[in-house]
Amino acid sequence: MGLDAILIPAILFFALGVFAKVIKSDLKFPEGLSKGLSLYLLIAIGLKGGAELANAELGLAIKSIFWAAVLGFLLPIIGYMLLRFRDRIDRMNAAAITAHYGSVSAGTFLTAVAFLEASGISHETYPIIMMVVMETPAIIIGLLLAAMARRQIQLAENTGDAESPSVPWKSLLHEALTNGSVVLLLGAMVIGAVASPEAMQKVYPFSHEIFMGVLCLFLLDLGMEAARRMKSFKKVGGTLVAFGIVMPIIGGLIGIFVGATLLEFSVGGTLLVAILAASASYIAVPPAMRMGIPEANPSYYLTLALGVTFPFNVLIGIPLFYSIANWYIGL
Amino acid sequence: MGLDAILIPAILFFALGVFAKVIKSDLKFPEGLSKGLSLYLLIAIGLKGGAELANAELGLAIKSIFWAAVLGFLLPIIGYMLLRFRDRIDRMNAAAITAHYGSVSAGTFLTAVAFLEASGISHETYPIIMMVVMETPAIIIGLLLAAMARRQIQLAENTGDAESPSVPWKSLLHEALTNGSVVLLLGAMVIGAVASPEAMQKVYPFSHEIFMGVLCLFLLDLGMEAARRMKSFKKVGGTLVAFGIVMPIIGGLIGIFVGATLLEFSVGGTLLVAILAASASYIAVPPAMRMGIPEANPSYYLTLALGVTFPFNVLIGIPLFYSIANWYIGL
Amino acid sequence: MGLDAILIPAILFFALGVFAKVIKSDLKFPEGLSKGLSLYLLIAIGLKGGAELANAELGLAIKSIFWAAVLGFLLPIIGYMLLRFRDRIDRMNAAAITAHYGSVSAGTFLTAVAFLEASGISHETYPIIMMVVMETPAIIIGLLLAAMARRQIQLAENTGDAESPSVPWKSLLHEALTNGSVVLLLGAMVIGAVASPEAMQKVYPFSHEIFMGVLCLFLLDLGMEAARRMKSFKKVGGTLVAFGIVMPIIGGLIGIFVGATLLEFSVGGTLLVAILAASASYIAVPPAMRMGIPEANPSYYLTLALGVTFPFNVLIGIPLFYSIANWYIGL
Amino acid sequence: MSCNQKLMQIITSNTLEDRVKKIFRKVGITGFTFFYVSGEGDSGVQSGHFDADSNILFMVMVNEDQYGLVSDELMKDVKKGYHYFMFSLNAEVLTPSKCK
Amino acid sequence: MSCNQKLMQIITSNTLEDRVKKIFRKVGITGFTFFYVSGEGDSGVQSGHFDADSNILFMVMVNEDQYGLVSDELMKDVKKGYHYFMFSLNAEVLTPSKCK
Amino acid sequence: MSCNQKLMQIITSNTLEDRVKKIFRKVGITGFTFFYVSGEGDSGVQSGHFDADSNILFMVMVNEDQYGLVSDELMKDVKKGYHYFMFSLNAEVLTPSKCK
Ligand SMILES: Nc1ncnc2c1ncn2[C@@H]1O[C@H](COP(=O)(O)O)[C@@H](O)[C@H]1O
Ligand SMILES: Nc1ncnc2c1ncn2[C@@H]1O[C@H](COP(=O)(O)O)[C@@H](O)[C@H]1O
Ligand SMILES: Nc1ncnc2c1ncn2[C@@H]1O[C@H](COP(=O)(O)O)[C@@H](O)[C@H]1O
Ligand code: NA
Ligand code: NA
Ligand code: NA
Repeated sequence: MGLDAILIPAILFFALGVFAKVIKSDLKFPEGLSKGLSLYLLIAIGLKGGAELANAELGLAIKSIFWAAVLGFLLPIIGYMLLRFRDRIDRMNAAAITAHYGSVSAGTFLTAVAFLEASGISHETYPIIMMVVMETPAIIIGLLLAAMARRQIQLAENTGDAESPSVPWKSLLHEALTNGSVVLLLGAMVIGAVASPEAMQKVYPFSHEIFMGVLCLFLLDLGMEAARRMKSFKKVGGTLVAFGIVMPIIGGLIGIFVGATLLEFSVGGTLLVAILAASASYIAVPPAMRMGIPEANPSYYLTLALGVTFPFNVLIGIPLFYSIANWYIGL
Repeated sequence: MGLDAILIPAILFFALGVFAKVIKSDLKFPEGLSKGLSLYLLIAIGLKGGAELANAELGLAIKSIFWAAVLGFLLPIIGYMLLRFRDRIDRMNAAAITAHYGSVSAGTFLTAVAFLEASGISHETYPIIMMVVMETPAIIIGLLLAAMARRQIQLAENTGDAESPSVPWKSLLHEALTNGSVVLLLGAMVIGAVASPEAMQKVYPFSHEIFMGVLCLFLLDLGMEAARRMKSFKKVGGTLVAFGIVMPIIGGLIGIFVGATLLEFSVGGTLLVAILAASASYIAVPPAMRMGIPEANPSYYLTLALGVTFPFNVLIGIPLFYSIANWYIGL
Repeated sequence: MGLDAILIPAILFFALGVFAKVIKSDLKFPEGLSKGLSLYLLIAIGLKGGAELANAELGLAIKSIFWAAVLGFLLPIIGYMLLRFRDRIDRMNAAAITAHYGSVSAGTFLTAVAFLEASGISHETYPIIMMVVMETPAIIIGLLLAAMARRQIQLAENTGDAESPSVPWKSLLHEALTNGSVVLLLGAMVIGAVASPEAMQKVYPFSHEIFMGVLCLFLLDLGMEAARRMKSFKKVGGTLVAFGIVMPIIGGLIGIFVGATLLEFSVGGTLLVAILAASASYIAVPPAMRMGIPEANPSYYLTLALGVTFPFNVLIGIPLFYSIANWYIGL
Repeated sequence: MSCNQKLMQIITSNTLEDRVKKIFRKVGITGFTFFYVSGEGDSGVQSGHFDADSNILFMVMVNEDQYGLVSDELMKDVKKGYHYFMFSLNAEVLTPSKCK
Repeated sequence: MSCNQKLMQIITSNTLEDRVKKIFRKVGITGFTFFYVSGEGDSGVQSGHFDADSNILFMVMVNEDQYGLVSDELMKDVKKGYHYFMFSLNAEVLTPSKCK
Repeated sequence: MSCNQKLMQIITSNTLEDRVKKIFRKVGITGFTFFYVSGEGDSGVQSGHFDADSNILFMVMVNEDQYGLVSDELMKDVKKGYHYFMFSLNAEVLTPSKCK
């Protein structure tokens, strides 16, 4: 497992994107392109997952869903405690940040899939359904933590309710459950499962064959975006940057335990669970936090999720968790 | 011919788009994506049609063109009479609306093609050239009806010509004939016909293989857009919504007669003619009406074409006309 | 070598684009699409070049790079002398215009590749690396010429330095070397060379198979854009339009000499070198001139590069230089 | 036939698009314009790559009555912490049907 | 070196882009800016999906003379039924070459 | 809590995006908005196809002090030949935090 393991095109394109911004190139993607690529990737992974899950074992699927939900609820609480330790980060920002770590980054997940495929390592497909499940719980936990924090702040300040946001639970739960990426991923999975295999065959050149190339383009763009975010490190401060590296390590280790021990996946599947746990959402969760925790500073959570944790996972986390999973399962 | 006939990915993605908007998901396509997809689809269908028509029978091609033109002139007149019956809809809006029904919806046509291919039913390719032919006549009829209506209104009001739009026939005919989708479709057909087959071979992975997948993405977007339009039903009123369902049924039946009896197509080809007749344009005609009949209300015709007739055809019309064509030809 | 040599889809789509604008069709590409297509093409050609250059002969590669740099420095100087002949064009505009001719147009280069592939003629891959090399020197020469011109103007006018742009050499050189298309092309080449062939295999359906089709779409758009620029001929004037045709002929002939005699390429490779020399950049150089020679009129150089030289090369230059190369090598 | 009105502009996160539209509807505004923009400010760089880091700019032409209503509603959200960058310009509306 | 001019803005359907540009040319306007926007109004939702439901916003800085000419021309179209949402703002132009 | 400020708008070539942002930073402006537009003018048609023929429009709300600083800096570039189409509008800012 040497350097060449990360010399896969997807990761190299990510590095190219970072490099381009580090040397201050004027390389730029047109508006809308990265949103379009991300729609494509969600659909493609959904179709693939759906087609394979149609033949899945129900018991294991349910078990996966259960543990995914547990991870989604548990990780944000761990993150919150870390951030609130010695009152380092205020309650609102802590709640908003931690919600991102309970959810997942589809980009990181797909890079891990590309890593496995390039190395010829097989993996279970249950992690795809786990990815769908994990989108939502973290949002709910984040909002709950913020609601509790708001109450405490009010008690402390002895202020009335007048100017505090009465949490619009209904609309926020709705937002969490009908989030664009959840709908797309789940919808594509259902279509992949119910459409006739012959009909799906005609969609494959689009959804499967050009997939890796589109992923490269997407990661090139994300690399540039990540590098751009790194400039905000100073504003965000050392504590948060450290959190953005420590938290995925904790998450990854818990993920390995869940994948290998509780779900008894192979090394490939275990890596994917580790990545689900280690990665931080930068697509589904930020909008929900904008809506639900307006008091938090968006540049904190976007910088962390995109500028710290994402590059950490892509460049270090994937090979690291793979090695650990390999060693742990081989014990 | 059960439910599973419409369980093809293209239609399922359309349904997913409708569903996403019904549950008020925040799923959104970036600006420009749907315009780009629609350019792609027109080029792809044009290339395919051109390559096949290069080997077509001249006699039948001319016959198809003739009947396409007849449909394009006839359908708007039927529609106008329906809308003006008991003076329900004012003249200007009736003229603008009916023009859409003489023209065609490429999205619906392609869904029908996908439906046939998924069911393994072959079809003639003449309908592709008929699609090109039908883009224009309806626009001309619509403008003529509006011009006549304008004259009648003036006579009735006894007003001078000063403030009434003297129809800029030259520029409107120009618009009808040089419309972007006409040029693209016709241009791609010519290229498909004259380029050497070996050279075309290199374009196929782009134009043929990923076609079905791109169509799915396009229909997902159209599903969302159709659902968004459905919200305007109240404003548009029951009469118009009813027209949006009755008119395609009339058109479809006439189309079946033209396809099966006059052109002696197979069931597949007949379905495609039915869909040409039944569908309402939402790309080529609306701009022409904006220019030529500024007095009409755009939200009427867009709601009808996209919010009523399009979903009706995709979900009900295609299987319905297929069954009728099957029965009629089997008589 | 008859008419059918240019009846390849790529060139036909270019012609369709020109035609659409000549008949004043309202055909329009959504914003961002052409930028996206151009990113794709640079990546695809880079990956292809990189993979092949990994097995290249080092000596010949270095020789190619050397002569590419010579062309990049030489051509702008020839162009400048032509433009300044009898003081026809002022110094600033001459410097800015000529820089475009030392650099290359990726679109023209790719059309030439498509032309060769459609005709089944093989070609060396060194021209791809030459393309990368040629992006930069011309920019530097252009800026140098402008700096000299600025000094002369100041001396003539006896004005102080106060209001003249003290050339920000550092930032301009940086701009020239970190230009988006240089980074993308070079980056993709490196990735194509270092990534494992098995991993690259998965990217090919995206980067190779759909390549020709995407190129067609790109050229359709460029055709429209070129035709739009042709409208500015009057503003630009006869001298400049003539220059836009004479300069590529001179460049092409020099390129044939470099390709065939100095680098001993086959007819295919020689044509590509000719096209590198004959074509004028409309992506990388114009931004650099905007920044570095703000006094020059952008509509001059864009009209020339895109409205004159580009269509000339695509429709006439490619078959012309091919015939000449064929004849010259056969001597 | 022209009239003087206020052109309000509101710049906020893309993710609050529906929230703002709801406020418009609530106070009876039926005509407005919007488009997506990039920007920088207290909430960091909004580069337009994801929904969460895109900005939307609303333009809405209102008469005095509507102006009071809509700015009051929006201000309530600002107090809750929502980032709305709001300002108004004095405009002369030329389209007669918009002056009723 | 600055001067006061009128910033006219015209919001209309994308499909009328060339029509408006022709009017500009007719009255001798050589400088203008435009971009595509979404919106709602009397002619329904313009969501930007097709040419027919996209809006375009023109910004054109004019002096008093041009202002009269261009608004008269545009108003003719409004009377024919074309939907132009037009308004003007008082602007101070800073670029000297634009103040001639 | 509202205040009067100047809304400056600068239309220029896309390729000068970083140059303008640097000027903002230099004079201490931390909040601004921008988007890409098309247009025509003395430097020809900017149709938005390539970086070199796209326009960018900056909107920046400034108080009197910043206004002087930023327009001076921009004007220096204009004198060097850069095409900045600049103008300002009088605006009433409603967001309290932007009135400090
Ligand atoms: N001074 C300003 N001028 C123009 N736009 C601004 C200004 N300040 C903020 N904005 C815009 O408003 C958005 C939100 O601002 P903020 O709440 O400060 O993050 C920013 O992303 C900018 O697009
Ligand atoms: N009050 C308003 N404020 C801002 N934009 C408006 C307003 N009314 C209409 N518009 C814009 O003008 C377009 C055409 O308006 P209408 O003619 O009312 O359909 C709409 O799609 C909006 O983009
Ligand atoms: N009178 C005007 N009104 C509105 N925008 C203008 C005007 N003149 C120039 N512009 C814009 O400013 C850009 C640069 O102008 P110019 O320097 O004249 O080429 C143009 O591409 C237009 O987008
Ligand atoms: Na996670
Ligand atoms: Na029809
Ligand atoms: Na050249």
